[in-house]
Order: sequence, then C-alpha cells, then structure tokens
Amino acid sequence: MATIAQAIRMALHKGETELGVQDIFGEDVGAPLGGVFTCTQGLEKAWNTPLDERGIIGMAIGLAMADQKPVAEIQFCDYIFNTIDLLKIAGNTLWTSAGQFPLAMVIMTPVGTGIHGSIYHSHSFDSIATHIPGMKVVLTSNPKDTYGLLISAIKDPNPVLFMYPKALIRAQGEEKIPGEPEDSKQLSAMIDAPVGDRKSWKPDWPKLEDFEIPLGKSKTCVEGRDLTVISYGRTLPLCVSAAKECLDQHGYSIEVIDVRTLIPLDEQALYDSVNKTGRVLVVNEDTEMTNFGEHILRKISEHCFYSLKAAPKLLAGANTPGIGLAWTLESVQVPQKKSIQDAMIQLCQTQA
Amino acid sequence: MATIAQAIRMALHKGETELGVQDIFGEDVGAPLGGVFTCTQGLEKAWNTPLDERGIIGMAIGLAMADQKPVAEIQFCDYIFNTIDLLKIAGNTLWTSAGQFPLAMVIMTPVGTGIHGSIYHSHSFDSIATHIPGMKVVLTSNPKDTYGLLISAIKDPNPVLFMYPKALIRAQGEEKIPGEPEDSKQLSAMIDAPVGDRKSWKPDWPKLEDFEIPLGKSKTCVEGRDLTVISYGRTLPLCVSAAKECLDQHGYSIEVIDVRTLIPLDEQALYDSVNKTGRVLVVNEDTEMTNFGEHILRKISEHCFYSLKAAPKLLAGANTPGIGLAWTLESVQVPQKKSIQDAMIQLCQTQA
Amino acid sequence: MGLTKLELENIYRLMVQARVLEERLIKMSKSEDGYFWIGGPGEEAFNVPLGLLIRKGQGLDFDYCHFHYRASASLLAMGSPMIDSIRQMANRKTDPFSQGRNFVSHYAIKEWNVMPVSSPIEVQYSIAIGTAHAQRKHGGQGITIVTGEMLAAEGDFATCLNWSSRPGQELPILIIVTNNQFGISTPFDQVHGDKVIAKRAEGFGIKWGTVNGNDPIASYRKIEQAMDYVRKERKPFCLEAYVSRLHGHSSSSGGNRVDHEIDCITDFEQVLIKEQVFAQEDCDSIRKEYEEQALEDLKKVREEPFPSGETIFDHTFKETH
Amino acid sequence: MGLTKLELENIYRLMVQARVLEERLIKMSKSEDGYFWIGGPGEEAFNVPLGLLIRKGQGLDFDYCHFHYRASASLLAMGSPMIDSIRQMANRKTDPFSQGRNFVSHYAIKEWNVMPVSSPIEVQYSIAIGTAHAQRKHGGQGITIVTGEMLAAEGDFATCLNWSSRPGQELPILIIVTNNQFGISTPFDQVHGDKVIAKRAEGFGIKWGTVNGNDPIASYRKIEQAMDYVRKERKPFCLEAYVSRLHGHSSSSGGNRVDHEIDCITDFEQVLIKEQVFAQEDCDSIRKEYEEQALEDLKKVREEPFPSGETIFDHTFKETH
Ligand SMILES: Cc1ncc(C[n+]2csc(CCOP(=O)(O)OP(=O)(O)O)c2C)c(N)n1
Ligand SMILES: Cc1ncc(C[n+]2csc(CCOP(=O)(O)OP(=O)(O)O)c2C)c(N)n1
Ligand SMILES: [Mg+2]
Ligand SMILES: [Mg+2]
Repeated sequence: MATIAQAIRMALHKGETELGVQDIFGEDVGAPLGGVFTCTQGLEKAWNTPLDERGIIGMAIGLAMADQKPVAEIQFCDYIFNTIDLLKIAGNTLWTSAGQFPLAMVIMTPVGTGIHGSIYHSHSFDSIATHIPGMKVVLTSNPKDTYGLLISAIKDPNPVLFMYPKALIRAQGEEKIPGEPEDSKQLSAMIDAPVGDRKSWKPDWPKLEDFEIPLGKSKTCVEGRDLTVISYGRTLPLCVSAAKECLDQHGYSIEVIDVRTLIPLDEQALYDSVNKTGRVLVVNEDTEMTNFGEHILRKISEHCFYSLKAAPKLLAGANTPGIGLAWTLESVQVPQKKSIQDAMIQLCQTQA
Repeated sequence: MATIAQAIRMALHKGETELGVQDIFGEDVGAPLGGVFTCTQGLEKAWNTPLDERGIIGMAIGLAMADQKPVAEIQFCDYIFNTIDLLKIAGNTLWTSAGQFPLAMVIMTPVGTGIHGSIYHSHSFDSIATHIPGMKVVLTSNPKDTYGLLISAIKDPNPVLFMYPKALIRAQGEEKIPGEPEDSKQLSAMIDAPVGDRKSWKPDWPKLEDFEIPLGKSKTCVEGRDLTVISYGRTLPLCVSAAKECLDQHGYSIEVIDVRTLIPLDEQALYDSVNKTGRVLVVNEDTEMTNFGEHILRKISEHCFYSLKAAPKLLAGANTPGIGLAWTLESVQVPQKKSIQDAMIQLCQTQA
Repeated sequence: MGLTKLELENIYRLMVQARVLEERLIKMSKSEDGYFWIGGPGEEAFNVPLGLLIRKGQGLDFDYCHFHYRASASLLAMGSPMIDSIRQMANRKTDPFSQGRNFVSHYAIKEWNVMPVSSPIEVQYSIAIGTAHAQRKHGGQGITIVTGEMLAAEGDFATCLNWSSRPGQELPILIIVTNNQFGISTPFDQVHGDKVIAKRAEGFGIKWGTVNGNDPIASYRKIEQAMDYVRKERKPFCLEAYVSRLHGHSSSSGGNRVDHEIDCITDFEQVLIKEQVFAQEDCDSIRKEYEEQALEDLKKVREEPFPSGETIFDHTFKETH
Repeated sequence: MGLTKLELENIYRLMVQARVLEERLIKMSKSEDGYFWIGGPGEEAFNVPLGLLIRKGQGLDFDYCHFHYRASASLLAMGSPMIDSIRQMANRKTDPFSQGRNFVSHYAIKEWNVMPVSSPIEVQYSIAIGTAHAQRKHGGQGITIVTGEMLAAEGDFATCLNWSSRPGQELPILIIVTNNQFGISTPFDQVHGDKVIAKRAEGFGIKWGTVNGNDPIASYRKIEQAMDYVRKERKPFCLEAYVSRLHGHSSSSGGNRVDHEIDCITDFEQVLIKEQVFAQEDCDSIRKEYEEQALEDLKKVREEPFPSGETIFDHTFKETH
C-alpha cells in the first residue's frame, strides 16, 4: 500500500502531466531532496525556492493570477503564520474583484504532532485556516483519500489549503489507491528515490485509474448508534480504533466520521448522524480555544439541539503555547487513543 | 464625558509617567499626528515607526525582553495578519523558556466595522487572537472601561492585545472615568491637539483618580431573567439598547454581559447567568466560522447543558471574505441592532 | 523634446483628466455621494506615461500591472473611463472593479491584466513575482510592473528583489517606487536611513535608476528605457520616481489641497505654452471639458443601483463544474 | 598571531569541547537518549571567538544575544556547561533553558541576556531591534548581537537593516550572517543573486564586512573590530562569516559527518602544532578529556527526571500580583 507521501507524489505527477500544474515549489521541494517528507520527489515541475514563506505564498497567488495552477508547499505549517495576510488575499481576491479573479492554487503543508516535534514541528492549523474565508480546506488521514482529495484540489478553481498529518505521512494505508501496484515494495522501487546520488534517477510512475474524491464529502469510517465521533487528520485513525475497541469491550456502538474537507463541510451528514445517535464528540488536536471543532459543535447545536441526549463534547489540544518535546508532555497535551476512548465511554454513559 | 480615544491617551499618559512605559510606537503614532484616531496625541514617549508591522511587533517583543514595557500600535487590525508568527512568539516565549522571559507588552489595535471601512478597515481580530495561547486579549466597548482595562494591561507582566472598536472610538461614554473633568469641552481643551500647527502645543493632563479594571472580570450591563446575551466591542451597546427595547416592547427580561476581557474569560459569571436564564445568545461581528463566540458557547454547553431551555445561538458576521463598502452590504454582513433584537425575541419565544 | 505634439497633447489631456477625476472624487467623499477617498493627485506626470507605455491586454503576452492605490492616471491612460472610478467611489453595483465592495482607486480589470489593487501595502511586491515568473517561462514581450512606496520598509520589497534576481532565473519585472516623501504623516527621512530606496536593488545585482516624477517627458523617457531593458533582457529593473502628494494622504486627513508641493500639471502647462503646443485658453478649456464630463458622469451614477444585500455571498467561491 | 598562547589554547579547547558536545548530541539523537538534533559542528572557529568577546551579563549594560540554532560553541565559550545542552537533548526537567520543552540548541538564559533561540528562522532579526533600541536610549557599552543566515531571504533581515539605520536613531547592533552555503538541501546560489549578503547593508548606509569563519584568529580579530565599532559608535555593523556545516542540516538528514567541507578544528590544530602551542598528543588528550566528560554527563542526565505531565500549563502566563 502507498503512503501519504507517495500518494501526494502520484497526485502531483498527474497534476503536472494531465491537469495543467505548471509549478510545484517550496523550500527543498525540488531536486535533490524532493521535500523534507519526500512528497515531491521525482516531479518534473518541482523547484526549490528561497527560504521565504511570504515569497512562496506571494508567488503562488501571482501564478494563479496568471492561470498557472501552482502548487506551493509550506515546509511545516508551523512556519505559515507570517503569511496569514497573504492567505487572506488568496481567499478574498475573487470576492473583492466581484468574480473577475478566481485563484486556482493549492497550498500543501504538513500539520500536527506525533513526531516528537516540540514547539515548532507540532502545530495544527485547522482552526486559523477555517477562519480565512474564501479558501477551501482539506485535512487528510490516509493515502487513498490523500490521492483522491488532492486531485480534486488541483482541479478546483479556488484556492485550496491541503493539509496532511506529519505523524501519518510515512504510514501505509489500509486501502489501495485504485490502480496502485499490488506490492508496496514494487511501488517503492518505482517511485522512491534511491539513497545517495540521484542525478540519473527517474521515477517510473504507475498508471493509476481515474479516481478523485470530491471536496465537501465526509466519510463514515465506522457506523454506530450510540455516539457520533467527528474527527480528521492524525486523530481519525485513533478514533476508529478506539471505537472498535469500545464496541468489543463495552458494547457501545460508535459512529466515526472523517470530515476530510473542513471547508466546505459536509454538514448534513453530520446532522444526520447526530440526529440518529443523540450524542456527539468532536476530536482534533489543535488548541481548544476558538477551535474548528467548536464551530462544528455550534452548528450541530443549532441543527440538532432537540435530538441531543448528552452535552456535546470537544476533545482537542490543551490550550498551551506549545507542545513539549518530552513525551511526558506531548502525550498529555493532545488526544491519544486512551483519552479518546475515555471520552467516548463517558459520553455513552451519560444519561439524557 | 471622555471618548475612547481620550481614555486611551490618558491611560498611556499614566503609563509613561507612573507605570514605567518607555516606548509608545507605531505608524503615525508620534507627533504631529498622534495616531490616525488621535489615541496617542500629546504623549511624551510616542514615536513614529517605519511602515512595517513586523518591525513594530518585533520591536515590542525585543523591548519587552529588555524590560521596557512597550506599547505598540497596529494602525488597523486589518494589517496585523502578517505578524501572527510574531504574536505567537510573544505568547509562547514565557512557556518556551520555562518561565525565564515574561514579556510585559501591550499591543493596541482598533477593530471592527461601522466606519464604511470596506474590505480592509472593517476586520475583526477576536477569533484569531484568542487562538494564540499565552496572550491576554481585551476588547473594550466604552471609554471608562477602556481606561481601567488599559491601566491593567500596562501593569500586567504578560503580553496583552488591547482592541477597541473603530466605530466607538470617538463616541462619548455614559459614565465618567473617575476624576475626569465635569465638562467634556473642558477635557477637550486640555488634551485634544489643536487643528493646524501643533509644534508648541502641550496637553494639560487632568488628574484622574486611581482606577483600574482587572483583566478577566466581565460586567453585567443589564440584568434579566429570560435570556443571557454575551457580547463585547461594537455590538455591546447595540445589545444593551436592544435588550432595553425588548423589555419595554415585549416584556422580555434580558441579561446583557460585556465580557470585556476575552482571555482570561470570566467563565463563571457566564455560567451563573445562563444557569439562571436557561437561554443564551452570543453576539460579535467577526466572521462566524471558527469564531470566539463558538468557544463561549462550547464552554457553556459543557457546563450548563442541562439548564438550557433552547438551542444556544451565535449571532456573528457573515462568512464572507470581506465587508462591502456599500451600506447595503455592510449592514447585512454584521449584526445591527435590528438583527440582534430579532435574535433575542426569537430565542425568548423558543419553548423548552 | 522627442515626443510629437500629438503625444504631448495626449499626455497633457490625460493628466488633466486624471486630476479632474480626483478632484471630483474628493468632492464626493465630502458629500453624500461617497465615503473614503484615496487617490493619486500629484502623480499624473509619472502615472500617465506609465499607463501609455503598458502593453495592455490579457494573458502572458501582455503586461501584468500590480498597482497601488494612487494609479488612477495610469488607468485613465490605459483607457478606463472616468465614470468607472466614480462608480466605485459611489459604491454602486455598476462599479466594474468590485461591484461596490471596495474603496475607490482599487482597480481590478482581468481583461487588461490589471491585478486587483490591495489595500495592504507591500503585498503586491511579493505577488508580482508570480506573474513575472510565469512570463519568464513563457518568454515574449510581456513583463510585470509593480508600483508602491514607503512599503519599501516592509519585507516584501526585499522578497521582490531577492526572488527577481535568482541566478539564471531573473524575472522580467519593473519594480517601481513612487516616492512622495511621506507615509500618511510620517516623513520619509524619519524612518529611512537610505536616501534612495532603489539603490537597495544594487545589493541584489539589479539595475536601478531614479527619475523626477513631476516631469512627464523625463518620466516617459525613463520608463520607456526601463521597460525596454526588462522586455528585451528579461531581467528586473528598479525605478524610483519622486512625486508629489497634492491632497494629503486621503480623505482621513481632510483631502484638501496642499500648497507647498510641486504641481506637475501647472509646471507642464508652462512648458507646453512656452513650446507653443497650447495657449492658456486651451488648457482652461480642456480642464473645463473634463469637469463637465465628470459632473455628468456623477449625475448618471447617482441613478445607478447599489449592490443588493442578497449578493454578499456571491463570488466567495467559484463554482466547480 | 596577536593572541597569547593561553588565549589560543583556550579557543582551541572550547572549539574541541563544542565539537565533542555536538558529536555526543548526534549520537543521542540516534539512540534512545533523544530525538531531533540540530547544532553547530563546523562553526566553532567563528562561534567560540564570538562567545568569548560577548559582554556577558543581565540587562542593558551587557550584550543581548539573539542566536540561531547553531550557537553551541558560543554558549560553551560563555561558560555554559556541556551537561545543560545534554539535558535539553534528553528533554529532561533539569534542562535549564526550557525544562524539556524545546529542541536542543534552543538556548535561553535570562541572566546572561541569551534570548530564547526560536525555531522560526528570521524572527530574531526583527526582535533584536527591540533590545538594541533600548540600548541606544540607555547608552553605555552594551550592544545587541543577532546571528542567522539564509533567512536573509526572509523579509525580517530587511526589517533589521532598515530599523537599525534610521537617521539619528541608529542602533548599536551587530548583525551577523553565518553563511554555510546551504539551507537544508538548497544551495545558496540557487536562491540568491547577490554573492555577499552583508553587502545589502550598504543600501541602508550600514557598514559591513566579511570573514573566513573557519579561521578562529581572523574571526576573533574581525568580531573584535566590529564589536568595537558598534560599542563605541553606537551604530549597526553587518558581518558575514563563511562557515562549514560538518554534519549536514540536522538529524533529519542523517546527521552524518560530511567529508568535502573544511574542518576548522583540524586546520587550527595544524597551525597550533606548527606554532608549537601544542603537540598532536596534547590535542588528542584534550579531545579525550571532553569525550569522557560528555559521557559522564550523559550518564548523570539519564538519571534525571522528565518533566511531569502536570506541568504543561506552567508558565503560560506569569502570575499577576
Ligand atoms: C500593511 C499596511 N499597513 C498599514 C496600512 C495603512 N496605511 C494606508 S496608506 C499608509 C501610508 C502609505 O505610505 P506610502 O507607502 O508612502 O504610500 P503613499 O500613501 O505615500 O502613496 C498606511 C500606513 C496599510 N494600508 N497596509
Ligand atoms: C520561518 C522558517 N521556515 C522554515 C523553517 C524550516 N527550516 C529549518 S532550518 C531551515 C534551513 C535554514 O537554512 P539557513 O538559514 O541557511 O541556516 P542553516 O541551517 O544553514 O544554519 C529550514 C528551511 C524554519 N525553521 N523557519
Ligand atoms: Mg509615501
Ligand atoms: Mg545555511
């Protein structure tokens, strides 16, 4: 099975060969490295920028204005915070120009904890990103979705912020991307750059089937009756596995939904589930004050209040200025499988 | 009665003469202009910076590191968005250095709509600001509070973001700042710079009484039994007047709370009120997705869920990429008295 | 003077038209016809030649213009009618740049490569490298033009210089600084140690020059030269022009006429009269003609509708198909 | 060579100590003793003299240091014991800089004016103007020192130059660029048109110079000169040093020793042996001494506690009284 890094690469390869992507760029994105997480290895249109995030986002906006379908990378979302004004411009140019200037551009950036990243390699960006109107926002949790969503992001005529969880970039998926080679060793031999000198290396791209996942469609990963758990990114697989254990060990039937696209949000699917279960838990790892999960809960309260059997709950990152390097700190600062499971059980036990 | 602009000036005067403020700076903050809203007129320690917000915030952090108690201004919060990384550093330096480097600094900035400010003079900043851990956040709604809160902000050993609503800066308050001259004409003659040449002008500062309002204390502006309305900034006086009319015209008894300090938030006061009324409406003018009001509602749902008689409601700015110049646009993009009143009535009418 | 009589006349006419437009817009800001005003009175001698020299059109073969908010004279020189600026000032639905959403002087014309003018000063410098990069790859004659000023204090100016001068990847971009010696109330030399901003380009190996932006003929020549270099060499050039700010910063500072700065129009009139291109009466009647037109335009605009409140979500996203 | 034998010996010892420390930290990153490593092997010849020349202490009369993440040699030269860096690498509660919160090489020492090293590269350049501004007003001998590098591509470097050179408000700041010719995998000349970054200072009227940062004696002299100028004239100076990066960017790129870059320590050894300051055996035994000490330190640190999970909210705010 492909990893998220490989899925991104294959989607970008399709982007540059079939979908009109002219430039893929960012710090260390071009040869020889192909990105600090290898997400851009072997791509024809990938190039290295100066170390300057403002220049990177500015370049992307300018290229989009010139209809070039740029894909820009911010090396870690931890370093995107000096560009919020530019992201806002990416988001408001169409509106401001009354429809004249659509900006088809993708900004990719890895997010989240789980790599002992300490203060500046552990940030989440979902909350601030979703507060920037006019930009679509994706946060993927597995390789297959990554591929399908990135294809849609590239095809979209609007700016799309495409996030992927650092902790999962190198993990193999459970589902195949349609058309990917049977054997993951084979895939690796085809598209992973060799260690050492890469000057003469060329990837051998597999022929994938046409496959995309529309932006704005959530995915129900586990079906259930007692509780709706809404998540995305790193915490999603933890929710899935916690839900399965809850069923096995406690008999609670828990529905887990991966929203995948934060903007546009698949609201109706969430309401339908909560109206069915009457209980809701939102899990993400951004700091918990003014958190996108609170938006989800507010909308659910508006639409499903009279179906709720228990107080809706958010499980998110502790509201601290950073994630500590020591595991004793990180492990209690953001949701882990255990804390997710505890929250699930507690909610299921709450009587209306 | 003093205006917010005058209140800021008087607090900063106390700051520079009695509280150790060494530098007050920003674009056009020094002589001759004294700030685009005159908030820094006549101050001894006010000076003009280059047109460079990153430099302004960087300067403030550096000065705080050197224990200088800086007060920096960002001319409009609309132009603060290229400094979020630096604000995050202001907020995380104490935590990161395990307590070694407290940063006593104040960043002032005017926010909000109401001056026909179009896309870039109408922004709110409460939602993103409250997502930056380690920084205290104030958003004032009248001159007396402005004075008292700014004094506390200056005395605070932590970074404080001090916001004030553009629409209300020049409006006179209803309550006097303790010690302010009886007559507002007299105050103006003392501390407002004359039109024209100001080279030889010096303000004549009134002796105010010692007065401060602690950060983290909300204010109940109107007491009521049927509904709790939580607001701050420009929308606060609209809520107060709408609540009074609701009582007069419809007999609904509506409690209105001005949180004043967003961080730290006076949570218990909010819970107490909602537990009493069983209904809650949060009103602000930031865009409604991932909005600080959603944080307030989430906390209230957590703590008061079983007292709620109706779905909690947020009335905030439309989720558009900007505020339109035409009043036909602005007036429907952010809450006005009429829409606030409609929301109040609707909530009061909802049966449990 | 190297320019034909017709050309001089055209430049003069456009300068006057731009001035008259701005004066009308200022009046609107003081009446019920509009709110905030910001614009370019005092920059006509530089901005008209700039507008005339731009390769106008859509796409990579034409010039991409990343203007700031004092570019009205360039726009008129490119052929934008006065009435459209008046529509934006009056925040009418008919404003073709933003449909009543943005401040006046915030132009945006997709068909002419006029990129949306943004209020945040500085960002155009880091966005402009994008269109220039596309043009570098595309080749041809099209270039990118970016204007701005004291923002040279913001880091994006350095970004622009740095990205424009990467070895082997030089960008066809004309980086313009229209220096009026002020940012709102702050005098230039209070916040800048360097006397000539354009000289910063030198540190990046970028050619640069300065020009008296109050002299339309010198400006025309200098812009032409600079553009020529950028078009042919496909390399960056940084040009600083010294201009006046004749009505202060904006309506926030009153918008009244100042009297201690050079007025490029009256100066140019003297030249033209001396050179017998025009008599004083001609000048007066040209001005009158535009004044009448502006007033007529305004009357027309007053009858046009405001955007409807129901449109606020329009153009938040482009529909996907 | 202008430096006494004792001074040379001291510099050499500190260079070796710094190298040994970094090698130990790298080993830790490959074992269970730590996670991510980043540091300064290859910069010792510049960073040791820098550390020795700093006026160490707390407050305006001393030097404010805004370092980046390759400053270990400066810190050791200032007197920070190896074990403290090892503690940070091992994310122990006893780490005096961050109590196990931050990556190694992220120093912060209030009593020595060592400002917290921040991972985001560039921001130190705009923060440093603050301490320098305070020192400008205070007078005396204290100055601000800021180090960094390819970040000269980020706008904050321009901010630093601009704010340091305002007429009549010049800042006592030594702006250092330690150029190792790489940013992670990106070679310098792929992204910079200017060959000498420090030369950008010229556009702002700021004096500048360059030095071979692999030569500790030249570095000592040049830093001393530059500091002297900044201390006395109370004006900015921009100094670019060319240094090596001997173990690649960080543990993310493997952290292994590279073999095609100058090693300032072996080079300096040759000089010292030739000048009969040391024999080869002395060099070997100095290295051995530090290696043993580092290992002993590590053993000690292994026994020290991790920060407790209950402390995560500590120091979010300073208590108000
Ligand atoms: C990023 C940013 N900061 C602040 C402002 C507010 N502002 C509007 S115009 C202006 C002065 C601009 O001066 P300058 O760049 O010299 O251009 P000029 O107005 O003189 O043409 C300021 C500070 C802004 N528009 N953008
Ligand atoms: C603002 C920012 N962007 C990106 C990064 C990720 N990053 C860490 S080190 C580095 C390369 C830095 O290169 P340089 O400035 O030349 O310093 P060197 O590592 O070579 O000493 C990058 C891109 C960062 N730390 N900060
Ligand atoms: Mg100016
Ligand atoms: Mg480097």
